[in-house]
Amino acid sequence: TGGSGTPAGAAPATESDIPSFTYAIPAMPTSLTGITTKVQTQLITSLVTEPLERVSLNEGTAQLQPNLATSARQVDPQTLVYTLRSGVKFSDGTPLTADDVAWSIKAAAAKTAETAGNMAGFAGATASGPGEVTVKWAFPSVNMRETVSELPVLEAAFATAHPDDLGTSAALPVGSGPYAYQSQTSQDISLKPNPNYWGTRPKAQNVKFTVIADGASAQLAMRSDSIQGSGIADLKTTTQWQGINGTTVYTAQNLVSDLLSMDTSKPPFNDLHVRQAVAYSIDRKGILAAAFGGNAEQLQTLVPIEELAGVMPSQAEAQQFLDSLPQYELDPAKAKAQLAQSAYPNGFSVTVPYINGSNWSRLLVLNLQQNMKPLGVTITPQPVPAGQWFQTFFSHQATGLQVLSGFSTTTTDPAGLLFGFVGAANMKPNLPNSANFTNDVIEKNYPAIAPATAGTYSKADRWAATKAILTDVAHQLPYIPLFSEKTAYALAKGYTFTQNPSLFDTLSGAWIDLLRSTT
Amino acid sequence: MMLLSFTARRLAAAAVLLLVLSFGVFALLAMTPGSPLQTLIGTRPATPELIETLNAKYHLDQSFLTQYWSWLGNAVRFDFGQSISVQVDRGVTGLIGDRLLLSLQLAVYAVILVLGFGVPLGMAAGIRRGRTTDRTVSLLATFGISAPAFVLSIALLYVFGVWLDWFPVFGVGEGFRDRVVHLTLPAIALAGFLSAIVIRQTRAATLTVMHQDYVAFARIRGLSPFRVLVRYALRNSALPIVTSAGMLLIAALSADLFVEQVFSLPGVASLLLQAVTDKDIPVVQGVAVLLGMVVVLVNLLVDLLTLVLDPRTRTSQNRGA
Amino acid sequence: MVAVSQVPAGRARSARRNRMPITVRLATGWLFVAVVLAVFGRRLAPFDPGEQNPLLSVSPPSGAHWLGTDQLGSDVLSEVMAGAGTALLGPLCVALGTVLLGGALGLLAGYRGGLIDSLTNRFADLMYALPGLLVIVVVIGVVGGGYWVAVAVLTVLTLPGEIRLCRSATQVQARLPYVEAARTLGLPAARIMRRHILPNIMPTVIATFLLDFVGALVSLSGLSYLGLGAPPGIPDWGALLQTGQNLLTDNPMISLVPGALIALTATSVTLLGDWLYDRYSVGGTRP
Amino acid sequence: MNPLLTVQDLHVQAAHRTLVRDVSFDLRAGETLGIVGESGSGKTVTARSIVAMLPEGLRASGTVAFDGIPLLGKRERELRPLRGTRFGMVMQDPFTTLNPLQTTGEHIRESLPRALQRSRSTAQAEVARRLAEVGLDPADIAKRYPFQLSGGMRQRVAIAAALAGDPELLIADEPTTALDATTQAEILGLLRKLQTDRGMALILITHDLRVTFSVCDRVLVMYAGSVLEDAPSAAMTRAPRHPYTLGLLLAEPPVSHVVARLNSIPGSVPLADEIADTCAFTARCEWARPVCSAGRPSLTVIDGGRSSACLRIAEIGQEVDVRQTTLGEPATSAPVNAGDPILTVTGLHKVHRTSGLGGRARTTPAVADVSFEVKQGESVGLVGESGSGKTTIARCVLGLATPTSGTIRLGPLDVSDPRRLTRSQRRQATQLVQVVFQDPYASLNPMLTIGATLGEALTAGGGGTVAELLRQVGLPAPYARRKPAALSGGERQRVAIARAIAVRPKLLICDEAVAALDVSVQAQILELLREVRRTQGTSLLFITHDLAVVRQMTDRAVVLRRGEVVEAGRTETLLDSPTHPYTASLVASVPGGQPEAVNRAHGA
Ligand SMILES: Nc1ncnc2c1ncn2[C@@H]1O[C@H](COP(=O)(O)OP(=O)(O)OP(=O)(O)O)[C@@H](O)[C@H]1O
Ligand SMILES: Nc1ncnc2c1ncn2[C@@H]1O[C@H](COP(=O)(O)OP(=O)(O)OP(=O)(O)O)[C@@H](O)[C@H]1O
Ligand SMILES: [Mg+2]
Ligand SMILES: [Mg+2]
Repeated sequence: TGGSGTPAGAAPATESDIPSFTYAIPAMPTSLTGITTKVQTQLITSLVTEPLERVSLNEGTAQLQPNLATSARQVDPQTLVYTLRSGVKFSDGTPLTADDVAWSIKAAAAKTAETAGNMAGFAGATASGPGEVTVKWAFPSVNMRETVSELPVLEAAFATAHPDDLGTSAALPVGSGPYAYQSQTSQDISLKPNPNYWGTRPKAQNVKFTVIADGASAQLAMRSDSIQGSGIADLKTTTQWQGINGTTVYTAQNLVSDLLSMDTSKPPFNDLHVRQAVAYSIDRKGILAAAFGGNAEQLQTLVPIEELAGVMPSQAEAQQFLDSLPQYELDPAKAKAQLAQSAYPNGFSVTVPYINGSNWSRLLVLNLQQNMKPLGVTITPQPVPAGQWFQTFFSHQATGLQVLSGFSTTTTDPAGLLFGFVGAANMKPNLPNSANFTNDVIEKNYPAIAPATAGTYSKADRWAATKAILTDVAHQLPYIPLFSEKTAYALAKGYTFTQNPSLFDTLSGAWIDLLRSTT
Repeated sequence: MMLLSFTARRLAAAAVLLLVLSFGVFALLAMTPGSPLQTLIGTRPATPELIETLNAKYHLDQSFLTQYWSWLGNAVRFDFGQSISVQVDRGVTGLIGDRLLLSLQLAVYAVILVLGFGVPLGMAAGIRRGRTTDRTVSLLATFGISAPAFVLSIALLYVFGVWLDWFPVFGVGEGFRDRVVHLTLPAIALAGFLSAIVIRQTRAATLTVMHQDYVAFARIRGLSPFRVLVRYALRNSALPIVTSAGMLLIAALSADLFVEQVFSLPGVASLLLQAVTDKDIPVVQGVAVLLGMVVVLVNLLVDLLTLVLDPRTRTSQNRGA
Repeated sequence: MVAVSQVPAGRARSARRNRMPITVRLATGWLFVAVVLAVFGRRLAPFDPGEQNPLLSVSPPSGAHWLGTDQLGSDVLSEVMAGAGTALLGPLCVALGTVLLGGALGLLAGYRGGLIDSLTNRFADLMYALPGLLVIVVVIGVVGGGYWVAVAVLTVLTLPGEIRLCRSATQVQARLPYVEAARTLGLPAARIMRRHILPNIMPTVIATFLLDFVGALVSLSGLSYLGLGAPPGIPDWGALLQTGQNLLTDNPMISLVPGALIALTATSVTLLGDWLYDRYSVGGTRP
Repeated sequence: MNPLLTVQDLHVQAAHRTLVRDVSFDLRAGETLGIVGESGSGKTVTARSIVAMLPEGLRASGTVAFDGIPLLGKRERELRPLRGTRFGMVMQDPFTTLNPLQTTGEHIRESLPRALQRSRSTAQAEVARRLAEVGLDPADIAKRYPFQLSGGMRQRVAIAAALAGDPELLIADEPTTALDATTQAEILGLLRKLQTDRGMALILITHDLRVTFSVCDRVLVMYAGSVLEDAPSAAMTRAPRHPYTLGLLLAEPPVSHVVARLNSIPGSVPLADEIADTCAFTARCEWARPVCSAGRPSLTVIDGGRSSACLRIAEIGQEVDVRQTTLGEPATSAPVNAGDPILTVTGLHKVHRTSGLGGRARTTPAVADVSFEVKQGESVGLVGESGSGKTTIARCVLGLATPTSGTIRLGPLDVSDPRRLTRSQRRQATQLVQVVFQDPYASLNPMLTIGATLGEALTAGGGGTVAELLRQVGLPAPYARRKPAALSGGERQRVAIARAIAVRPKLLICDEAVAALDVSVQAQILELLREVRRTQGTSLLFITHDLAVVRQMTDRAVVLRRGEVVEAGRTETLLDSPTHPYTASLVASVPGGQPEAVNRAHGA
């Protein structure tokens, strides 16, 4: 696992230039400011407005590599000082200054910014000297560096000159990355080389992103040489992609969690037996095969094991712990028995919202629908647009049963993603504990994994707390761990990646550096 | 004079119709459960500041009528506001503008095919009523008019694009030739459906016309078959076909939705579908009004064309003089 | 007075027109099968269409599964058979609703004229200016409501055409001497409409019923194809066509068969409707 | 001299039946031939076979030779040079024979010989000449579209177009049936004049014997697809040589005087197939003997260029001649002693509103200031050419239309505004007035049986049974179970009359009740109506454009023109000595209706 190695049969890379490279995206980003939590947007924006440091996966752990910042110093648990690379210029020729960086970080923390949720605790960013930026947090945070490092750096002068339309085609941000925006229409985004780029130029001279809403069309596009690369949203179709003449598919394991969440604060899911009945009604193995064609792994707990890296003593020990947790496989008899013991022995009805277009979510809900039908449980699948799904999800007003798809973080620590799913602190709007799950065990152990407080605990204590929480979750079942999906990319004949790009490479813009021609 | 007053009256009626349509669309979308705010907020935390910003930007906090009034004020200047899901600088107008050309090109291509194949085939069937030509053409037309546009599109795409590899299966092509090649399959899919309607209408019209005494009288006078066909049959059957152009257009718009969808063409119909999926209400409003305008305009043109083609309507006011 | 009855000239001709052409007979045959499937499809299916076997995901046709399986390993043949019900029920409701409502309104407007006539006419004018499918896409996509709202909206949108047809057919009949004679006899309007006009416009009504059905079948399956029609989990031809399109290389049957059946059914109904129309219709214009 | 046209053993076959059988005749250059026969007797099919323009599905066999050139079986390409230049044809309905999108000048120009079309100015001059030839003003008419012309003008244009190629033979298929009596006379005069001027052969097809006799040299009588008699006009009028011809002659009601009993041929016309091997007329012939049904008699020359298909003509000739002279003698019409007025129309106005293109309303005044009355037991005729407002008046009286102004009283009841009537008043009106319409095919609901139709009428009042009603109109009781489709036109009209008299109305309005029927049946219906009037004392308002029918059926008549009354009075006075020029022109235009022609018929 991890972001190295290439698929067998990929043609050897050459060092020749790629005059232009077109990549399919499923939808046009709402905005190109780069201040976003959306992977699909960051894939593009990070090529122009690059981050201070790049996160990459190494041996299952997230590691930070210098980018615009040559180094970062943790002065104290609440303060971080970045030393900026000297001589960096924006694509319009103006030099990058510490003020630009400070402005960018503050912009990402603004209340109206998409990233505001990640920046909870942010207390300020200042240019503390030429080429130096100091970032302060209100409490000791374990993941502040990962959070700040992936933020985009924009040219502040340009951005402040366009307060209303920054990020639209009228005011495409200016950055210091390998590319600069050339144009945006409703259909395409074109990037041209940044003449002032400080680093090694990627092989692709011009990059174009073009909207192709569905995978079948994207396959046709690749078939007819209209695109050279594409992400593969429906992992089941990787073999079809491979069937397109000369196309290579690159997959990489990622720190992604797919979960089923049940609202423990409301009936019928406030009844543990109901939750167990649901757990015994999902054919996880089957869906794994049917929906992902093997390009995913079954999740043993809320997060992939790598995300425990920050607290676990060793991978082996962590794995042993995970293996000891109870797992729920499809078992109609047990499901029936559990429901019979519940307050709803004759079943109930529930609507399950899932993100429209997420094929595996659809299949999962249909599977659940079919398996629970004999128990008298009526499940109504409800596909909704992604925006709407997130809105209801974060409002904690959803129907109770929800499919959480593709949650991920760049922090390989329980304080990155895991903590958010539990605890009273996360039961408020805009926070992700959609199961509204808490109890004494959780509250007692929560501080050890919460970013704001974790800094005061030792690694061993944090591991113990993590184990306690995960054990409780496994028994109380506010969430049913489902899968951890791989990411998959297809490259047309004549192109190759020097290694399988990971999700982190996508977020940091490093993916374009992996691209090579084979001719 | 009569033509002028007629046009003026029809234009006024068209304006009223558009106003009703725009109000209907606006009201319908205003009634949608969950305000557009929901979509606008998306993954962002719904902080009061954000909500305030969005309310101000999209006038969401005003009363329905105020919203409609300001929207209408902008709409008459072809400014349909900002899209919720895609931010391009000319807003919804720009979005539509980007895509209108392609849809128009596709429509023109399809119309050429329809006129080039549908009308002659329909006439041939009408003239050779009951013969093999007629039966074959009629059966094809029945199939064409019944088989959904998406079934036909998918079949064309996979048979002629993927399997036989005669046509490109994706993209719109650069330059005239390339564009024509790229739009061929979609145009055939669109024209297939429209031709079916046109064939049936031309056939019916031709049948009626060919059974008219004036055609028999023309033949008895020994006029050349060409003259009989063109001056008698074609001109007279053209009228009902032209009259139905408005209906054809509506059929075309519905079919276009599927054609653009299946061939992933960035046209106006796929924009509408995309906007609907994203609940991008300003775009839906803009496209709806635009399409309404097209329908109304085409109907107006049809009326004027009928006036030109048919002397009876042209001088109906001084009949009996 | 001697009265020798004469065989009317029409009869010999009608005997000839009565014979169904082979295409119409084939169409009727298929429609019979389709109706049987729509009613009993679920029971006749070799498997429970909902039965899943994810490990058998997307397998090509085989001895056990004649049309292979879909992504969740359900038997495609069974889904297609069960899907007939969904695919045909909605259109049936649309066509029935349209015919009952539109027929009644058209009859009233055509016979009574006056206010009802101008009201229905204005309504029809407005609806004619709307591309029906796009309206439904907007309504269902944005406002929501799903399949049955689509059926309702489609009924409303199909109404004007039906009203117009019945209205003009009624007007043709209402001007005929036999109706005027009935009026001179002082028969109540309701009786004239029911006993005199209705039976005579019935062929038009039935033919348009079938054509409305085709329109609704195409529209509703189109909506399902766009993901706006039948809800997930309910077997439906349009929905199968859509999901199958992504799996064409693995099991083409998932979309091929439903697509072909939609086209076949629609064509069959049109053929039958056209034939009935040509055969029996007395007035009114074809849509 | 060789005949210009030879037709020998012409058979016309549809898919499953024979339409025309064994038709043979010759036509010399410059000769005028009339073909008469009732509806469906095969006249049009015969004419179409001659110009080789049969409708699809019909097949002709036998010989048709034009100037020695066989036409049957020739290809379209070979026929085209002959059409228009050697022979031409004018069709029945002038309203449909011209291309609506083309000016009249264009119609004629395109039919001119090639040589004349070449130069624009010669063509123009030629078009003007041709229009003038048919009596139209070229300067005005050439640029007009057909819809801007009246029916008569259109027929003239059609004739000019048909003659533009200077054909040697013109076939005119009922060229005047769709026109008014006055226009009819003009067109016939024009045809006659053109024929003599050009020395052209003419075949005039009509169902009207009087028209034929007034125009043609020779007459061919067709019946159920066969020719029954072929003779010079004069000879045929004097002494018909076939019982059917005799029947036709007698069935035509005379315009000059009232006859006591209208003669009719019993029964109705059979199909050509039903008489495949009997004499076509045997079923309806009073002289029929078994020998008549033994085989199909062929047309045999008897004397002086006359041929007949009657086997027994030698035996019965004498009797036929006697019948021809004795029957149809004038009867003295007894003056009716009319009672109180049953219908009083005063100052009736009716304006029709139609919405034109673009929503602008147009108004057509249909009836203007019409007043007249009908007394109890009286029969009043409403006469006038097409569009003069006759039907409109009837519809107003019946409550089917609302008058714009004026009053209509039915006995004691004011029915001026039918919408204001109460339910009981409406019921009362039903008992007062009923109607019989023109078109027998649309008069009955095709979905109801005769019994149901009549039963429904009986529920509206009157009393009695369906069987009684059927008996009154001379139909057998089992007809109650039939649908209208199984009845002939005459029978349907009888049912319509039965329905009307079911409620025993005081007044019966007959709107062109016999106009759509063949002469042989027309007389039956007229006689039935007379009987109804006699036995039930019903008043009649008889609407017609046929002066002969007016003469036979009415005591008084009202002449209408463009919605206004031009003259009213006793029928005899009106027809014998019209005072208004319009009435005079109506009377004058009846073909063969002049006393002179009648005398000729009776002089023999
Ligand atoms: N196209 C056709 N197909 C089949 N039968 C036909 C066709 N045209 C005419 N007939 C039949 O042929 C017979 C003769 O018709 P034809 O039109 O010659 O009569 P006609 O003497 O001209 O009558 P009318 O006075 O009504 O014009 C009728 O019984 C008619 O029904
Ligand atoms: N419903 C109507 N709408 C408009 N105009 C009408 C209508 N009915 C009749 N007219 C017009 O009114 C005038 C009188 O028509 P009407 O039918 O009374 O004449 P008619 O004497 O019965 O003629 P015909 O002998 O042809 O039956 C005509 O000019 C006709 O065109
Ligand atoms: Mg005829
Ligand atoms: Mg009339």
